Amino acid sequence: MELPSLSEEEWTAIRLSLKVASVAVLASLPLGVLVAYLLARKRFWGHALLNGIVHLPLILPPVVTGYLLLIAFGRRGFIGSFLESTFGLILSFRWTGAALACAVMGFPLMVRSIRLSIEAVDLKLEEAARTLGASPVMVFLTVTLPLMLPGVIAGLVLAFAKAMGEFGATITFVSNIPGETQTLSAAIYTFTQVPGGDAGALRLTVISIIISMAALLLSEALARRVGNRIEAE
Amino acid sequence: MELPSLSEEEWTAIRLSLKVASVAVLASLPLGVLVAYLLARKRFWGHALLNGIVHLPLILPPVVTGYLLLIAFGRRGFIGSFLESTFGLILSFRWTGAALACAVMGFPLMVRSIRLSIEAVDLKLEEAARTLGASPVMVFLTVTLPLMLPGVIAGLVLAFAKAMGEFGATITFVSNIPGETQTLSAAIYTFTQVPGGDAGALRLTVISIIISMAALLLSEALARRVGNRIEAE
Amino acid sequence: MTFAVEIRHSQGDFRIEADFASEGGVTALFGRSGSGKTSVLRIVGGLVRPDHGRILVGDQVLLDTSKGICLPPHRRGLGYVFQEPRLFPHLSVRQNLNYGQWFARSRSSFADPDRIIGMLGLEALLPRRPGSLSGGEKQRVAIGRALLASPRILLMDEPLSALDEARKAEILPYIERLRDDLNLPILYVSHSVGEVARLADRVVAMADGRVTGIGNASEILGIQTIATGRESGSVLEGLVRLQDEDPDLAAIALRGCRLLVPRGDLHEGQKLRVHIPAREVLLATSKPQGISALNVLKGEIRAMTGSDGGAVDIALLCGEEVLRARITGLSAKRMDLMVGQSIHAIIKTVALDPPGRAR
Amino acid sequence: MTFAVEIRHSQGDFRIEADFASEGGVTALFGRSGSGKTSVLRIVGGLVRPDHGRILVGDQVLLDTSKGICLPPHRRGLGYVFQEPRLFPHLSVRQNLNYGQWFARSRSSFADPDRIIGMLGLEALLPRRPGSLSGGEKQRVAIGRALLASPRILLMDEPLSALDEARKAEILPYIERLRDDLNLPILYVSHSVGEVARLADRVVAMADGRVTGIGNASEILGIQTIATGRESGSVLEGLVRLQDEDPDLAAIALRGCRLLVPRGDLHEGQKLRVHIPAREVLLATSKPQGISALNVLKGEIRAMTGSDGGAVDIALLCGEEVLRARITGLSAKRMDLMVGQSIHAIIKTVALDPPGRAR
Amino acid sequence: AEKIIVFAAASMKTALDAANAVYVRKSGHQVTASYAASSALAKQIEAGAPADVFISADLDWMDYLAKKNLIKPDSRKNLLGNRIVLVAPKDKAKPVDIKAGFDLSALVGDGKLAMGAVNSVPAGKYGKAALEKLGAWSAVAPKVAGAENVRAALLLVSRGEAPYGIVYQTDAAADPDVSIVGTFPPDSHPAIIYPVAQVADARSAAASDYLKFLSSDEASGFFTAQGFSILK
Ligand SMILES: Nc1ncnc2c1ncn2[C@@H]1O[C@H](COP(=O)(O)OP(=O)(O)OP(=O)(O)O)[C@@H](O)[C@H]1O
Ligand SMILES: Nc1ncnc2c1ncn2[C@@H]1O[C@H](COP(=O)(O)OP(=O)(O)OP(=O)(O)O)[C@@H](O)[C@H]1O
Ligand code: MOO
Ligand SMILES: [Mg+2]
Ligand SMILES: [Mg+2]
Repeated sequence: MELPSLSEEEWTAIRLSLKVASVAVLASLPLGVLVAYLLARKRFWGHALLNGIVHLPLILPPVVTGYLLLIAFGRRGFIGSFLESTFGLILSFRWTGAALACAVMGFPLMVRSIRLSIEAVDLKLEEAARTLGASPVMVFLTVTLPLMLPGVIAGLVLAFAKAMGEFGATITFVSNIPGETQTLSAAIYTFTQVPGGDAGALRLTVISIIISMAALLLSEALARRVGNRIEAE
Repeated sequence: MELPSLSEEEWTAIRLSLKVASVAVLASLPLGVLVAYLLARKRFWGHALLNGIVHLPLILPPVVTGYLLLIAFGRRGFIGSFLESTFGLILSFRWTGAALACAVMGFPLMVRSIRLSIEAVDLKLEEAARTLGASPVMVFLTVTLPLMLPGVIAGLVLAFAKAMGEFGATITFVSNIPGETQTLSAAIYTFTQVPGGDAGALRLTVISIIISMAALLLSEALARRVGNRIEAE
Repeated sequence: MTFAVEIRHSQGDFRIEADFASEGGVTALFGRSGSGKTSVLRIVGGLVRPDHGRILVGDQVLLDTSKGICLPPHRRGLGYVFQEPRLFPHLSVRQNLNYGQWFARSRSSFADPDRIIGMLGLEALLPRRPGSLSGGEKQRVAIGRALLASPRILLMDEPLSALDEARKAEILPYIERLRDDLNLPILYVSHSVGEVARLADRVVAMADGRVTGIGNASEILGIQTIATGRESGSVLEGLVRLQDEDPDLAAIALRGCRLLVPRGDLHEGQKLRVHIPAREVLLATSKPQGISALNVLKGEIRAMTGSDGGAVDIALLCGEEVLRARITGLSAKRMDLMVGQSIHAIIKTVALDPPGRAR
Repeated sequence: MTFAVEIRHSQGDFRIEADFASEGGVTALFGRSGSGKTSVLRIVGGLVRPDHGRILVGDQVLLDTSKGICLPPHRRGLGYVFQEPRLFPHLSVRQNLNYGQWFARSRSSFADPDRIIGMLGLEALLPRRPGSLSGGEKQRVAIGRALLASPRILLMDEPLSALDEARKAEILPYIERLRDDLNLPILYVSHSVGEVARLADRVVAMADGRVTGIGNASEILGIQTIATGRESGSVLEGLVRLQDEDPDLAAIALRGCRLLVPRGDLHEGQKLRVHIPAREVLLATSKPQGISALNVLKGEIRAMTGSDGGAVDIALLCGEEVLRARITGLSAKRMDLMVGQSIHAIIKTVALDPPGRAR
Repeated sequence: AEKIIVFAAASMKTALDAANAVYVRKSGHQVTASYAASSALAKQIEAGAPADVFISADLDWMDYLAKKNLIKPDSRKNLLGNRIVLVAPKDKAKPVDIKAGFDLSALVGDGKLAMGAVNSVPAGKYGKAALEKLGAWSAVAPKVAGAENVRAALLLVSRGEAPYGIVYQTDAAADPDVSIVGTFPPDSHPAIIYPVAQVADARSAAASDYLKFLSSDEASGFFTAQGFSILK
């Protein structure tokens, strides 16, 4: 298919989407691994609560999530104003806010995948590592983490794909400002809202699919390499 | 928290949401398991394509997914008209259509979870089952399936939660007909669109959260039982 | 039932070329770690399809790559005891044991659950899950699971390695009965010369993926000193003759001589095989008197070979049987032994393994 | 280094009560499958925290539940060879071997990679991943990994069970050197009487989670006929005296008698222990002549007990050493043996295991 | 040059983009438009969004902000008007005389009447009001399929899922697959008004200049081309 030439604004949306999705996914990864580890391995007071909170963005209509983000992380929101006064970090109506929204929406998907993988790691191998002198942290880094990589990759892909498709929470939280918060899917949405926008929507949709498919293929190749290494113990 | 009394229409939306989410999740489960199995275990021409298609609903803005569903499964749609003339099955403007939309939106989440679990099943156990006389199908039913249950449960929960929160594709595909296609999250969305609707939206959101949390707790308990059974081989 | 295997296969850098056949009974695969024993078993079991190969059991073709025949594992009527237990973690011990029965077309008479569970000492474990079993317990469940599948061929990969002597002593006679009474072909991998000598009708020695020797237990275990180390010896076969003199003993009539063995549950006329490790045979130039060994066989030295460690391997002809002895070089020198010399071989009766029954 | 273990622990229905101490060297846990050997090892290794317990190595407290002390496994300075290999599937064989070195505070002199890799025959496997290794290869890598972690205590759970005799013969002397030269306390689980007799300074017999006997190898392996089946025998200790008569032989000076053994790499004055299985001792009423056994010891019958299978166990006093012999009831009757009678014990020299060095 | 940020109802995109392009060329200022649902935009302004100008698709959300003093009252103006029309798929289109007592329910038959969700989407609200006024509502109410927005309702008709729909004239005109079969009388429903106002803490000095441009004839051309009516 030949792509009709894209407008400057559309290129901007593509670049922005890539940036937002990548940052969202990578920045939430450490927390995702931590939360997944806690949920998989620890029994603590508040386990169910944490689990519930992680799933919230999935359960709530995205618009509601967006409103909650707006209330909490907006300039006048309690977290938002704290972040601004303390770190000078402004999320509202910035691409960073879009990344936050995407990260939040993708978080349950990421955590679930990672958690499943952690649960599949053989505790006997961790025991063996302990007896060889590895502290719990080193066991995690040298045994658990490498063995759960397939789940981490799956989680990254799901979250990335979700970030590419997400607009409900994003547009509600940080609006739809070209060059700053207008991601590809927000642009697509905008096109669907006006008469005759179908062609534009289709064009951008195809681009979105191409990007995500590339990410998907990459992840499969990666997972296969990791898998090959571990295969058939 | 005391719940203010709900209107008849809201009760209907709750019942409908439960029905739609349950049917969506359960009906898509067999296909989800099949696709996950193919993706995890088989190398075939079109592997990447199938994988891509499964992820599409995540990548596309929900509105676009809704449009695509309408075009394919609407009365005039090529699949929709076939279903109607062959099985008398009508999806458009019916709760069944809402279930389809929810199933489609939750499908990538379900497939990923199940796939991860299949990949974690030890092939050596399947070999052992083969040598004991079990055909490939019986091996799947008696060994692989029980061992991948944690992933199936995780997949069900994710898809159910998504079904509770999904409205973008649903409302675009089957519109918002009280008692037929107006799910809880569509009702919540409606509230958010009118000034002063916040209280109503909050009320329904709380209910949605309660339902999903119950499903979540149930699934955790289930997974723990299954896990206990398998634990520490 | 006869048994023929012909395999060419490469996995990674490792190449397997194995041809062997057997008249039935127990065929032992014997060889050092990494010599390809498990690989052969996996191919016979249908878990790996070799590059080229042909496998026959009786007149049934399990595999013939040249004709494109490759029976899937579940149609081969297998009982496979893997080198590691491979129990199903989601099933109880009882369900693990029953697993094969769910699919067996018919239940063999030997696959009697109570009997096998008793023999393996699994009664108390039945409701448990495999996760918390001890290593030996797991291995016993794995053996029971394979036997209860009513197999037509038995593949056993070091099945007794994690078990104590007492338990082994209970299981070995059972395997002998499978071999003898049921005519079940058994492919058996073991590092224990004792087990192999006792069970095997045919020993296939392997090294580096290749067969380096095929023969009966006596030939291979006697000759293959490299493979067997200090365990070289003789394997003799004869008929049981009960003794009136002592009810605890029985004689085995060999060709031209006889051996006294503990009676056990032997019965008159039964065919029987015994393994006599070469290092357990003493030689005396004159017939010793007042000695606690019941077996003193008169014979003639047929061959003498110096062996490592200053030991000398000696082959004796007693009647028509060849007996191997290993003594120190110093003794040989002192006694001034020579080929052709007549000599007495002294064998302590109880030094014999309780003998298995030959077919 | 001394070693003291005191454990009370319940897991499911199974209760462990184990108290034992050792002056150091190899402590063997010996007992039937399911008797609790692995459970004890896991507790000593810190993988399970017992309900009550106290574990001392030298003067270091690894565990003292009454004081709330429980050193985590990675601080115990362990080398743990598990009953199953437990190799890291994502690491190459080389990385598996090196794993412990990444964390070791200091590298022991014995943890020389080239040496250990050579001894275990792992050179060709180094770049491979564990997935495709054979059973024995995996076990060897697991042993190497534990040794290379420069442990201060070694816990070994049936480390040699999947290995062939030749490989065992290469590894055993190495373990002996760890015991002797490095004073490394070793807790060793094995079903092989030969291994235990050869290695163990102290044998702890277990049954049903309880310690049923503690003593040196001779006491336990000699007495515990139930545990050891046909392997009962004597374990004797003495000093090596080289022989001029034959360079292949050495004598072991015992209390009041001496034994000839293959010289191997023994040296003059060395302390040494040998295991003589009771079934390999012949008795003669008069001194036999022209016999291939080098060892004919004069002694006196001190005790006779009927044993199962019509065999008779006899304890002899040779000099000041007690030697056990097992002969058939028929022989005992024929020879008219009685307590107090003077007698000759015949032991084939090469029937002895190559003896390990005692500390 | 100044930078102006406009928060505008999503349905205005086509016309407003065109108008903005002209303004940018003429004034040298930079205009950025963020299109979303009026509800979201209003809430965002409430949360401190950096908007200078707000164009709502109905009066309610402008009133919402006005009540909270978040717009400059004297800058508020009713910019555009619109009409609602009855549409049918092109191939089945027959003119309908929309008047008091017309039997829409019979026309719809056992199909659905597609329109914006009657409680939330402005076009739905107007449609419901009109049908009530004309006495057609109670009969047709059970057959209403409420879409998330007008475009979705229009799609239902153009795909033939629904035999009739009520949408804005601006949307209907642009869809080749549907025909307008009747226009609702202006007095049958509250006036359809797109109000515009300067946000209270607008940062851009050019905001009022921009508002003036929107009311100019030059801008009007783009709006009328899209089917809006200009309110003076
Ligand atoms: N959670 C549990 N519940 C009940 N019994 C248990 C549990 N964990 C272990 N056991 C039992 O404890 C006993 C001792 O197990 P352990 O692994 O210590 O045996 P072992 O002496 O190492 O045997 P083997 O030689 O077979 O490896 C076994 O009978 C085992 O079934
Ligand atoms: N994919 C592979 N690539 C390279 N070498 C392989 C591969 N698979 C197996 N091997 C090698 O083949 C050899 C034979 O393995 P096999 O498991 O048959 O040995 P085995 O005789 O059963 O040994 P053991 O007694 O230790 O169990 C081993 O050296 C193993 O490392
Ligand atoms: O969760 Mo959505 O349906 O991608 O905005
Ligand atoms: Mg093997
Ligand atoms: Mg054990």
